Amino acid sequence: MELQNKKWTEEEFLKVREEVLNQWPTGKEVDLKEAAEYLKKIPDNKNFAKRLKKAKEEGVTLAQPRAGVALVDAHIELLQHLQNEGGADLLPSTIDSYTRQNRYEECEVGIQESIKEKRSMLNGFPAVNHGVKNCRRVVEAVNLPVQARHGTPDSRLLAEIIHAGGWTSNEGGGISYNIPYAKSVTLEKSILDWQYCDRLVGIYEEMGIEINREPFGPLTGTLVPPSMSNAVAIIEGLLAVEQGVKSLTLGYGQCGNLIQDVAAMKALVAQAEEYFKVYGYKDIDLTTVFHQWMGGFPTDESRAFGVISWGAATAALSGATKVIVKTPHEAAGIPTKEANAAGIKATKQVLSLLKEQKLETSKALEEEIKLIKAETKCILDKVFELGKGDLAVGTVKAFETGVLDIPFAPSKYNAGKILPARDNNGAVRYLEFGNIPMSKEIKDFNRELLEQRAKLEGRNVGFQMTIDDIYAVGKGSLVGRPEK
Amino acid sequence: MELQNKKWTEEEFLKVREEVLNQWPTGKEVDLKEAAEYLKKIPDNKNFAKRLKKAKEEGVTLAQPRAGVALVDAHIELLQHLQNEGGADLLPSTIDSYTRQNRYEECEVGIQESIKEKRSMLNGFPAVNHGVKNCRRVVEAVNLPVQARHGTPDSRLLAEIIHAGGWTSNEGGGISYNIPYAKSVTLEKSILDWQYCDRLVGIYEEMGIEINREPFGPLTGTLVPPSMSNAVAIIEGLLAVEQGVKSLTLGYGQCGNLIQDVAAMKALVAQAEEYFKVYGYKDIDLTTVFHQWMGGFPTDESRAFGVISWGAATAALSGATKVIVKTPHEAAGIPTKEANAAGIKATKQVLSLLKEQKLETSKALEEEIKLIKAETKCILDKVFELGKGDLAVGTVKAFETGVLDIPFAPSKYNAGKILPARDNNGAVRYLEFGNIPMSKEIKDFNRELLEQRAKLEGRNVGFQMTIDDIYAVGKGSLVGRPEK
Amino acid sequence: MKNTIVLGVIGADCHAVGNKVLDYAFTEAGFHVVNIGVLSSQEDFINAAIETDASAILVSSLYGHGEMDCRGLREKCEEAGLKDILLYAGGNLVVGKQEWEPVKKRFEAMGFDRVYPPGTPPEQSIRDLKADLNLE
Amino acid sequence: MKNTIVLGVIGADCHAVGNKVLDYAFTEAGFHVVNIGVLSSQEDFINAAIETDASAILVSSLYGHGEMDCRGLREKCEEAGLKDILLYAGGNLVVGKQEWEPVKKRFEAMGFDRVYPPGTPPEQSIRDLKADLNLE
Repeated sequence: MELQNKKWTEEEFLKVREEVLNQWPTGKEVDLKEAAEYLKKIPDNKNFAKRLKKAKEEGVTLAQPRAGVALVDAHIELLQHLQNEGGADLLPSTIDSYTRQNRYEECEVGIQESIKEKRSMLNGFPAVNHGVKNCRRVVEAVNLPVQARHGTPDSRLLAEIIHAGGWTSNEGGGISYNIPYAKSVTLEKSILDWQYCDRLVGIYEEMGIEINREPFGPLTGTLVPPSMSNAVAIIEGLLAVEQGVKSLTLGYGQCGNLIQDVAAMKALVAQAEEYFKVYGYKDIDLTTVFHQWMGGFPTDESRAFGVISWGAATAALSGATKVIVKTPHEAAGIPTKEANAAGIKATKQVLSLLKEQKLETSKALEEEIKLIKAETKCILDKVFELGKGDLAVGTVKAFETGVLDIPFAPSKYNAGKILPARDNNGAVRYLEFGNIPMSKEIKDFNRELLEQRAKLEGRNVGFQMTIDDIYAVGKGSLVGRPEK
Repeated sequence: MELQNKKWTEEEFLKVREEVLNQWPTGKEVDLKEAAEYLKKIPDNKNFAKRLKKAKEEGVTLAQPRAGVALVDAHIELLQHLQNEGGADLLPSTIDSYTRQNRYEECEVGIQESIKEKRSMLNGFPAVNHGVKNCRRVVEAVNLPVQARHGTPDSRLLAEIIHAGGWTSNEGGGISYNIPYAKSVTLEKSILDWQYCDRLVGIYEEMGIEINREPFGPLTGTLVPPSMSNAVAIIEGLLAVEQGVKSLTLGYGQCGNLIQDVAAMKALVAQAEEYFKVYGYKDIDLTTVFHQWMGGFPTDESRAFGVISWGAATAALSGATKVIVKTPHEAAGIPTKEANAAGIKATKQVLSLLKEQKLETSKALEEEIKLIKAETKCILDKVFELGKGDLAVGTVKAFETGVLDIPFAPSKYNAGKILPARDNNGAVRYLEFGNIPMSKEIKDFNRELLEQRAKLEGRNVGFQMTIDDIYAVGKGSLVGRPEK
Repeated sequence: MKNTIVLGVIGADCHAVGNKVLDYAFTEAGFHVVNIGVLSSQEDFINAAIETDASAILVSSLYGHGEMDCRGLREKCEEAGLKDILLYAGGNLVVGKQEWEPVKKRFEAMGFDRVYPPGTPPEQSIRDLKADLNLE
Repeated sequence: MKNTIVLGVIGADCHAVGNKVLDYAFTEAGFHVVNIGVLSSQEDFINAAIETDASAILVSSLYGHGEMDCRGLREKCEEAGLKDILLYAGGNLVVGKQEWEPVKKRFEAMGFDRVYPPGTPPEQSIRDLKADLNLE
């Protein structure tokens, strides 16, 4: 099938579908009509799309953790704890890393070992192996909407199973779940596979069932300049709505500078809506997600609470529809359910303290929004140009030529030529532009800010700054200054 | 001695001093010349005034906990823990409540019971009973400056002992350590007694020894409108510098609305400097302290971390010289040393993440600064008028007539006629003005904001709003909305 | 008077906010509140109770010295002839975060009829007091 | 070559940031770094070590499956003729926050020469590797 940004026909979809549902025995459990009947009976408070729409209308920020373990009963216990003790507003089911690579046999080993060892040997919930019935057990055991969160380049079977299982949102996208999560999956394939996932949601929408889709905003979560992540988010948003997605949540990962973070969120919404309008997509229910700091965390739990709370404050001040919550165990890996609940509680306290407050417009904020929009437009213009108007084709070519380029991504289809670093205020700037086609003015401005930092620190602009910035938050500060 | 705002003569001071040093046997340990020699040898890094000046120059915010226990060794262990494990920048010695009421016999009982029970039966360090030598043991056992923090209307003997003991800062003031801390101490007496404390610091200054003084900004810590606490802070600042204080730290307790809190801090500094200039006080080294939320805390420790971190963020964004840190045990009373260290660590993480950031000027911020300044000026103008130009006399009369009036204060010399409540954005406004002489414009504006809230909540403006606001943060939100 | 109560903060404690809120809440609930305020001694409570013929003494302590301040109050009440007066205590009664049950037991052993942990809403003690006094 | 090392992230793990930083740090420290990147199997590590005659294999695992992914690596190295090759492991090696000592012991029992907890700076493993290889 040739890649283009065009809604799949029913014939195209059904042909691929037959193959998809045969990838693992549980695929046979999926029956679209039966699933639609099931989904129609899901009450509004457990429908992800409806819950987000309500939050947007009320102007509040919802809190959602990440969580998933190998076995169904333990996973239910975990989600119930996050709901009842943590007070989560939305529930996740984080999918394990073997499922993300479609290695279902290894999931089976992990499930068996988990039973034997009486602890989760997988870093998430292997939803494909557990199948539709068990996904439904999960959603029926809780009172909140459930979303799959993962990092799967080919999420087609997973999407079929979770949606039929009553999970009303799926995270990911053809770029954001490939470039940061895979080494050698081509973009042609991952974009096609995510068109399938989006089309599946579109088909449910056409049957009157609202299902939410959320491209993964933070990408590698490491010093990604806002214009690069916004460009990817807008592309994935456009690709999704073309396939019929209506409830769309675009995301952004906290960089740490308040002005830049709020500007990025505001630019993202405004620019996405402009593009939807220009390309004729109507009735898109656009919401936003803000990810608390995705980089290295301090090992000390009190310090981690500080990082979590500052993320929550920024989410609230930026007016995000929801915030993805970290935990005080972040530096140590996967948290206990108690630590996970603790992260939610700290977050909810801050969200609720700040629910009446937004960051006031200032000259600095307006200029930052303008800059991010201008940078994003430079990138997107070139992507459309490369694709001769076709966004999907343009995206593949843009990665080939380094027009789209995500720092620290493992994929060999990513140029890896750009480098980010923080300026003196902690905002993330471009240190190396690689082949990103920015105007000279923008390039000079980024460079000037970094030269100012270099001057203050008495060293040259270079990769050591980037490395210092990567570890800075874990050590306590935003900007990785050289040690005195 | 007649109260007036005028530097005490040596004769006046020495006459009172004789009596003060005879209040308790440890008073005899104080020898001003010997103390001056001792203080001169205190290294710069342990001098409170010098440490604050350095922080102000560097534009960083320092973290200081509250802490104090009955016995000297345990107190040293506690401070060392806060220094080494917590990473405190400045150390406190919180003084117990019996000492605050000059009930040294009861302190003695508390000390004996603490020895017997092997736990602190006092809520602070009884510095007068322990005397000069033990205060010196404390400061010699740590590497940071030490300050007395208490709530003592008559702190004269305490001030003599702690300064001779090498503690280079004293918190308090004739208003701020009387009205919120006593029931029936006259303002004439407490202002005179604090003039003594200030004069003592002035005398040390004249001997070339820098000692810091810090009026207690938050007062009752409960919904105090910023203009009222700023008016009191400026009065206490003026009274202190008249007695020769040079290193002055003015304080403010977090209300919770970012714009209002930053505006209050900015208005406080700007207006204090204006008054110093008008009244001819030069070379005043003015620094600021921001108190994390002083009202009711959530009992859940994760939620408490959220409150603490938001306080730290506001402190950083307001450019405070130091922040007074709460602990995750706040709701339960006096914290363990571990909980105290945890509060510092969360705070320091946020301070250090935000050290490159300040809240940008916005229209809302500028208007709030303007409002706070205008309200404060209405109050101060009347205070000077009542005193016929004498600020000390004016202050006494202002409390008599309710021109100065602190909400929820226990003192019978406080009119207790004003009532505060939050507006729809969570900023603290005047619900009842009592006898505070504000302009009609200001009164109408305050009222209008509260009427807007009343309308949103479908109830009348009234005391129930105030009560709901008192408990709101403990329950998770800033504004005490009626339950649905 | 059956619905007269003495309210105050004991010892060297000057926490006035909760005191003012309790005053308001108990008054709204129909009690005749004799509020002796902060910094009140055992004698202040007892004298006020005798003068107003109160049915209950509500002692608050927020600053951690409650244990020392409250010791002997029941005995002094009995000496003063307040034989059956109800004694309630609440607030942060001890220094530091401690297990609640032992604290409660210690105060009950001192002769308090009801003891409340930090953060108890006024509504609960109002309910309890109405029950204990057979009001309503 | 004595200073040649194979670097990679094992299993289904795609955490690339630390990998890129380690590559930079070891290269700066004078090592010849053969970086096989993320999502590498045991066979990928072994093949790279044979092809480049490496002295050490540095395995990273950040996603919690390290225990399963690393099991048997020492045995496979020996089967492939890599008799004395140094095996280092580091990162978030197991699911969840666990006591470090037992985790370290489990990995040492699997035949790893050095095992590093989360947050170890590259400088430490560089120092250790230079010592183990008698470099400098």
